[in-house]
Amino acid sequence: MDRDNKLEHRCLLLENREVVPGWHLLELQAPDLVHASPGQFVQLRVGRLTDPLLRRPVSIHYAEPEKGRIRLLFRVAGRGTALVSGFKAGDNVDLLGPLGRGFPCLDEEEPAIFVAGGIGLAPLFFAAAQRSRVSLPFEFFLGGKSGSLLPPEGYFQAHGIKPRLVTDDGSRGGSGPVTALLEEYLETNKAPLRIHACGPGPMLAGVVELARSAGAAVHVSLESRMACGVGACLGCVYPFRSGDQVEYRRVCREGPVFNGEEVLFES
Amino acid sequence: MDRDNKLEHRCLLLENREVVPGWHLLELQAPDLVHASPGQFVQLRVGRLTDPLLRRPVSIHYAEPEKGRIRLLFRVAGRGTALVSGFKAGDNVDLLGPLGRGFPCLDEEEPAIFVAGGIGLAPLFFAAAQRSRVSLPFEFFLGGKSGSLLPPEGYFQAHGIKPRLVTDDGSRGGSGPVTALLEEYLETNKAPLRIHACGPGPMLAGVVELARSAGAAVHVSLESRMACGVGACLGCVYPFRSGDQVEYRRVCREGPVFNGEEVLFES
Amino acid sequence: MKAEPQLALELAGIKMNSPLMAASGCYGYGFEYAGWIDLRDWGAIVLQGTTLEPRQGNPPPRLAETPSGMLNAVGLQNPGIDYFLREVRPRLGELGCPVIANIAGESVEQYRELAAILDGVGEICAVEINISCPNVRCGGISFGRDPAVVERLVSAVRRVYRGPVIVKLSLEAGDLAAVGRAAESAGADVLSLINTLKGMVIDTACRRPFLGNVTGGLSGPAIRPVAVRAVWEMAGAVAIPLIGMGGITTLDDALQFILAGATAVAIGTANFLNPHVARDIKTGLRRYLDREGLHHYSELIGAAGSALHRR
Amino acid sequence: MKAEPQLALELAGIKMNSPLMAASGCYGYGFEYAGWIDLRDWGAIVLQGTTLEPRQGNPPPRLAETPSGMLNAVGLQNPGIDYFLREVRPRLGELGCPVIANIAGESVEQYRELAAILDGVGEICAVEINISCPNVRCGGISFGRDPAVVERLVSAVRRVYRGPVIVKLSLEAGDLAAVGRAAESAGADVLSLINTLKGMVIDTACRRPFLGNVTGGLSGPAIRPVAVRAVWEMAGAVAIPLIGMGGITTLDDALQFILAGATAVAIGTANFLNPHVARDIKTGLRRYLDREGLHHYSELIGAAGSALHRR
Ligand SMILES: Cc1cc2nc3c(=O)[nH]c(=O)nc-3n(C[C@H](O)[C@H](O)[C@H](O)COP(=O)(O)OP(=O)(O)OC[C@H]3O[C@@H](n4cnc5c(N)ncnc54)[C@H](O)[C@@H]3O)c2cc1C
Ligand SMILES: Cc1cc2nc3c(=O)[nH]c(=O)nc-3n(C[C@H](O)[C@H](O)[C@H](O)COP(=O)(O)OP(=O)(O)OC[C@H]3O[C@@H](n4cnc5c(N)ncnc54)[C@H](O)[C@@H]3O)c2cc1C
Ligand SMILES: Cc1cc2nc3c(=O)[nH]c(=O)nc-3n(C[C@H](O)[C@H](O)[C@H](O)COP(=O)(O)O)c2cc1C
Ligand SMILES: Cc1cc2nc3c(=O)[nH]c(=O)nc-3n(C[C@H](O)[C@H](O)[C@H](O)COP(=O)(O)O)c2cc1C
Ligand code: FES
Ligand code: FES
Repeated sequence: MDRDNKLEHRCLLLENREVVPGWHLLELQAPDLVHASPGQFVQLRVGRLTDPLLRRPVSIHYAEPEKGRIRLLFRVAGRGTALVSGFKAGDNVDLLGPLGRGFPCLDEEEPAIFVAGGIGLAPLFFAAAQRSRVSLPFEFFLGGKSGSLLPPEGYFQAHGIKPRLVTDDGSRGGSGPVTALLEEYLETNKAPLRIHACGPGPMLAGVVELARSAGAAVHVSLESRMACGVGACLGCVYPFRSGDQVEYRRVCREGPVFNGEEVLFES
Repeated sequence: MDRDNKLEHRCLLLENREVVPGWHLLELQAPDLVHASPGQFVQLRVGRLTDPLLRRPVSIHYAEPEKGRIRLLFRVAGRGTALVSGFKAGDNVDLLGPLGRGFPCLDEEEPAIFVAGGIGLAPLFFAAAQRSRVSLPFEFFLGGKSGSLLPPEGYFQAHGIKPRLVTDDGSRGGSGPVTALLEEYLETNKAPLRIHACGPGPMLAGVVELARSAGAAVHVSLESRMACGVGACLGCVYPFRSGDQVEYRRVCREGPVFNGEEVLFES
Repeated sequence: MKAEPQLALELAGIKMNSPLMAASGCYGYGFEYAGWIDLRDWGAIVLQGTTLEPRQGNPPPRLAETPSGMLNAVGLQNPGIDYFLREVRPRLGELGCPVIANIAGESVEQYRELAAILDGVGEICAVEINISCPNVRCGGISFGRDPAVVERLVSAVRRVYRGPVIVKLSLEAGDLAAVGRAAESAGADVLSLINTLKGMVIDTACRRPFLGNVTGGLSGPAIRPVAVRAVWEMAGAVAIPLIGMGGITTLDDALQFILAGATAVAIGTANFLNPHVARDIKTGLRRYLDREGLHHYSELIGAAGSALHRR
Repeated sequence: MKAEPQLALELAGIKMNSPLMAASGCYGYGFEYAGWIDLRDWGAIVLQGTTLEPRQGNPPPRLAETPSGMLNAVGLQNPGIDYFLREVRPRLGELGCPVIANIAGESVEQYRELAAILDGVGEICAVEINISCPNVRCGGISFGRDPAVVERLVSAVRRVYRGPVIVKLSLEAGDLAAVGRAAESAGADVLSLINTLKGMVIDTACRRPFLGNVTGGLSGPAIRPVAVRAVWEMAGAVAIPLIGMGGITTLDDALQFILAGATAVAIGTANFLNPHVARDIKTGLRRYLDREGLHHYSELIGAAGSALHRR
């Protein structure tokens, strides 16, 4: 057993910036975490006392190995993330990680398509930036409620990402669901290609459906409430197809990235 | 029923200053609380979530009606006060008050003697400053562990208080217990006089004993853990002599200041 | 014009302007808060426990803070029923909201006697029988464990008290549903649950129990999940209305109990954190009903329960 | 030279280097943490629950956060005893600390069968019988309520398993002491307590129970006062050693259980907050003993109990 790896990291918070209303970007000094792969996550301790009790899972949004820094991008969704939004530069942030398994085959030649719904952007940004760095081809589709609730272009440009946008209210990019962008793309671009998606359940179900029709490989990053984050408590499971049986797999250990075709989405 | 009085107050914190190591002085904008009498206290909410759950009682240390400000002086004693020590200017502090009954007869001519043990200083300072303001005679005896753990002279001077000090280690004033100062004083000064004391239980017991021998009136401010702070939960009681029976009285409602002769100190 | 959503109810005949009640033992006789708080925010106030004889209560310390909760070991300190009738009763009208007495005895006979004394006392609109206090040795909790004893006790009270009888249950019963059904069949009009859970804290510095009484009753948000479950189970076991309580501090908490099957909810510990909790939850509940297009909060009672779960 | 204070113990023959145990269901099979944590910080690890047949467990969501606590409704998801023997058992030696199996059945016969299968399995140094799981319908908790059933069940296991038998109790028993004594007289070597408390959370937005399984088990600091009390009471009721648990996160918490009468303590939920909790408490305990001039932590066992309280 290899115990050279540290699980818990106390990381200096360098910056906490509200990128768009309700979305915070944390920049952390975390040299032990910079070699995480896109799709992996950390378990962030949100309080010092016992309420709120549990850590919160947050994807690694970007890593800069040269500077020993990582970034987390999160949406204020409840009381845990509300507390984190108040963290200040200079604070120490307690993280477990890197955890889980990330997106597969990011270094392959075949085109990659990233489909992000809202804050589902967080892990896909990292994945796309990685392909961009080594000049591998990809598309980035991003959907959101409204233009002002998605980061500005500059946020992506520096990392070689040019997202195609749609918003529910049409205030930026086209209007409609992000799956429409994928659908359109798949009409003219045929497999082999590899889709990576992150976002709300129904969106992921739609992406998987489209991928299946197009014969494309598809991986999705799932969310669920977690306790341990390392596979020990069996609390974070999601239902999967296994033959004609339902099988519960751990999002934190076997995932959070799964072959989309095996996931049993709620219908 | 008079409901003009507000119970809960959200007060702007103007300053949080560490007066001596582990002792914090909070200066608050609290116009509704400036007419509190010395010995009364507030119930301070220490956290926003439910852990720690209970408010903490803190005496009013000083009030400036002209400026609409009050001060609280507290010692970091555990996790509640540790949280308060991190409050920052600009924060809103949630207080219930003013609560309880303060020191009686502070405006009488007969000399008053204040006997403070450590942070027991907090309410007595207010009482003495009030007498000082109207030029009524008083003595102020203060005992502490060590000189550096008690506020400097300047802290008292501005309010016309010249405390006689003793410390356990003799590093400031004489060495020994603060009750020795009282004992000495009572040898040469005879009743009528009125003693007001606040500090640890054994010290208060000693003060009451000396007062009894000297035939002096004595009032003590007691401490106990509180929940409601208003007399509703019966949680904060202290034992009292009532005939030859033990009777439990509420520190928050009948007190925190009591006639010392009725208190049943643990022996 | 759209009608204001309604919060008023009749709970076994008690007319309440909202389903929010002050929990027994946490609100004294009401007067302690009356100078400051508008008591009309309460649908009813349950007074602190009353016994036949005066009780001095347990030695201090009586309180300990625990994670998201607190222990109390008051031990039913109270001046006894005679003092109550003489000194407290005449002033209860000033409170401006319905008042419920909470009684505790050391034997079935004592409960009966207390109830008989309170029968016809106009200032009191119901009695709550506390058979679940963890802080008294020869009363309280032991009565609430055994369905047969509960049946006997409630019947005795029922025979002498003509107003609404509320039976307050704890979780210590091995079989909660059986105890609830026993109370129901003996003629209880309402069940209230839960009382505090028996707990303790050890003072590690002194190496001895922290509370003067060794153990105390755990209340506050810590016990809420257990309390919601108890209400949910009881709603499936009895047909009489329930008063749910245990750790309610916010509107969401109150809704959980109502959705689980409580007709009214009581608030104890949260008063200590937020003395305006009744006002805040009442305002919140009105806004919530309005937003959700509901006319009366009662549409929410038991709404989280599946038909299957109900008997 | 002053001797280092000692933490080692033999618990019913299980040689442990400290009284700290990983609680069942919170530490998987140990491997999940093994890559990161030095498992030798544990006196023993109790494995997740094992049943005869594979169980897929309850539908998600299985977790809910509550004030200073959490609900879980895993429902004993596990690959069954055959898989366990084939795939897990051979690797257990790698963990580097004593390993205890935790078993759950749907009948006395199933418990017996599981125990018989594990008898003589060298990698396992004891079995813990879970008769207190709130998350399974036809097993678990119902076994732990009735002293007569407990006696039968423990006797059955006792007859077929030659190693130490630990019986894990919940608080649902109406009379905890009676259940403990029943286990003791049936031959249990150790009692462990408490298991989680049955609770629930209602999703007020969807107006339905939040957990897939409706109810779940409450663990974490919220339940600690109740757990300490249970250990204290049990210490006065039985003579066999106790493993105390429920909300332990710090040294002070662990000391409370030991002072209340626990010989060892188990830690579940706190691992999720602080995966180094065993190391931290172990270090703290050594320092504490040193400071207090104690030679062995066992001097603290039950030290908060008055003689009167003991039987
Ligand atoms: C692997 C993984 C990676 C993730 N990465 C990111 C990321 O990079 N960025 C990001 O922003 N988020 C990410 N998430 C999601 C993030 O973990 C959650 O948003 C966060 O845990 C919410 O915590 P909170 O305390 O703020 O909200 P909570 O208070 O926990 O509530 C969150 C939501 O759940 C609902 N909810 C909670 N409890 C209950 C209940 N009892 N009943 C009903 N509803 C309830 C709330 O209403 C709310 O909508 C990730 C999740 C996973 C699993
Ligand atoms: C009327 C009144 C006025 C007061 N005025 C002042 C004032 O002006 N200034 C001031 O500094 N203080 C004052 N106090 C005292 C102050 O309220 C306490 O110091 C404060 O409540 C401590 O809270 P905490 O959370 O910091 O400490 P806690 O964590 O509550 O602990 C406080 C102390 O109690 C012990 N303790 C707590 N819980 C336990 C337990 N379960 N077992 C064993 N020991 C325990 C701790 O070890 C610690 O020594 C006053 C008290 C009263 C009643
Ligand atoms: C300080 C205190 C005293 C209490 N006294 C009584 C009592 O006399 N009679 C009673 O039936 N319940 C009593 N209770 C229990 C409460 O009425 C209520 O059932 C319990 O506290 C759970 O609600 P909460 O979490 O909102 O406080 C008391 C609770 C507290 C905290
Ligand atoms: C996620 C989870 C799963 C659990 N599974 C089991 C189990 O399989 N068998 C068992 O006996 N106890 C199980 N428990 C109970 C714990 O072993 C322990 O008794 C309880 O959580 C109280 O301790 P804690 O507060 O330290 O977590 C589980 C607890 C949790 C939180
Ligand atoms: S969070 Fe514990 S197994 Fe995934
Ligand atoms: S704190 Fe409630 S009566 Fe004093």
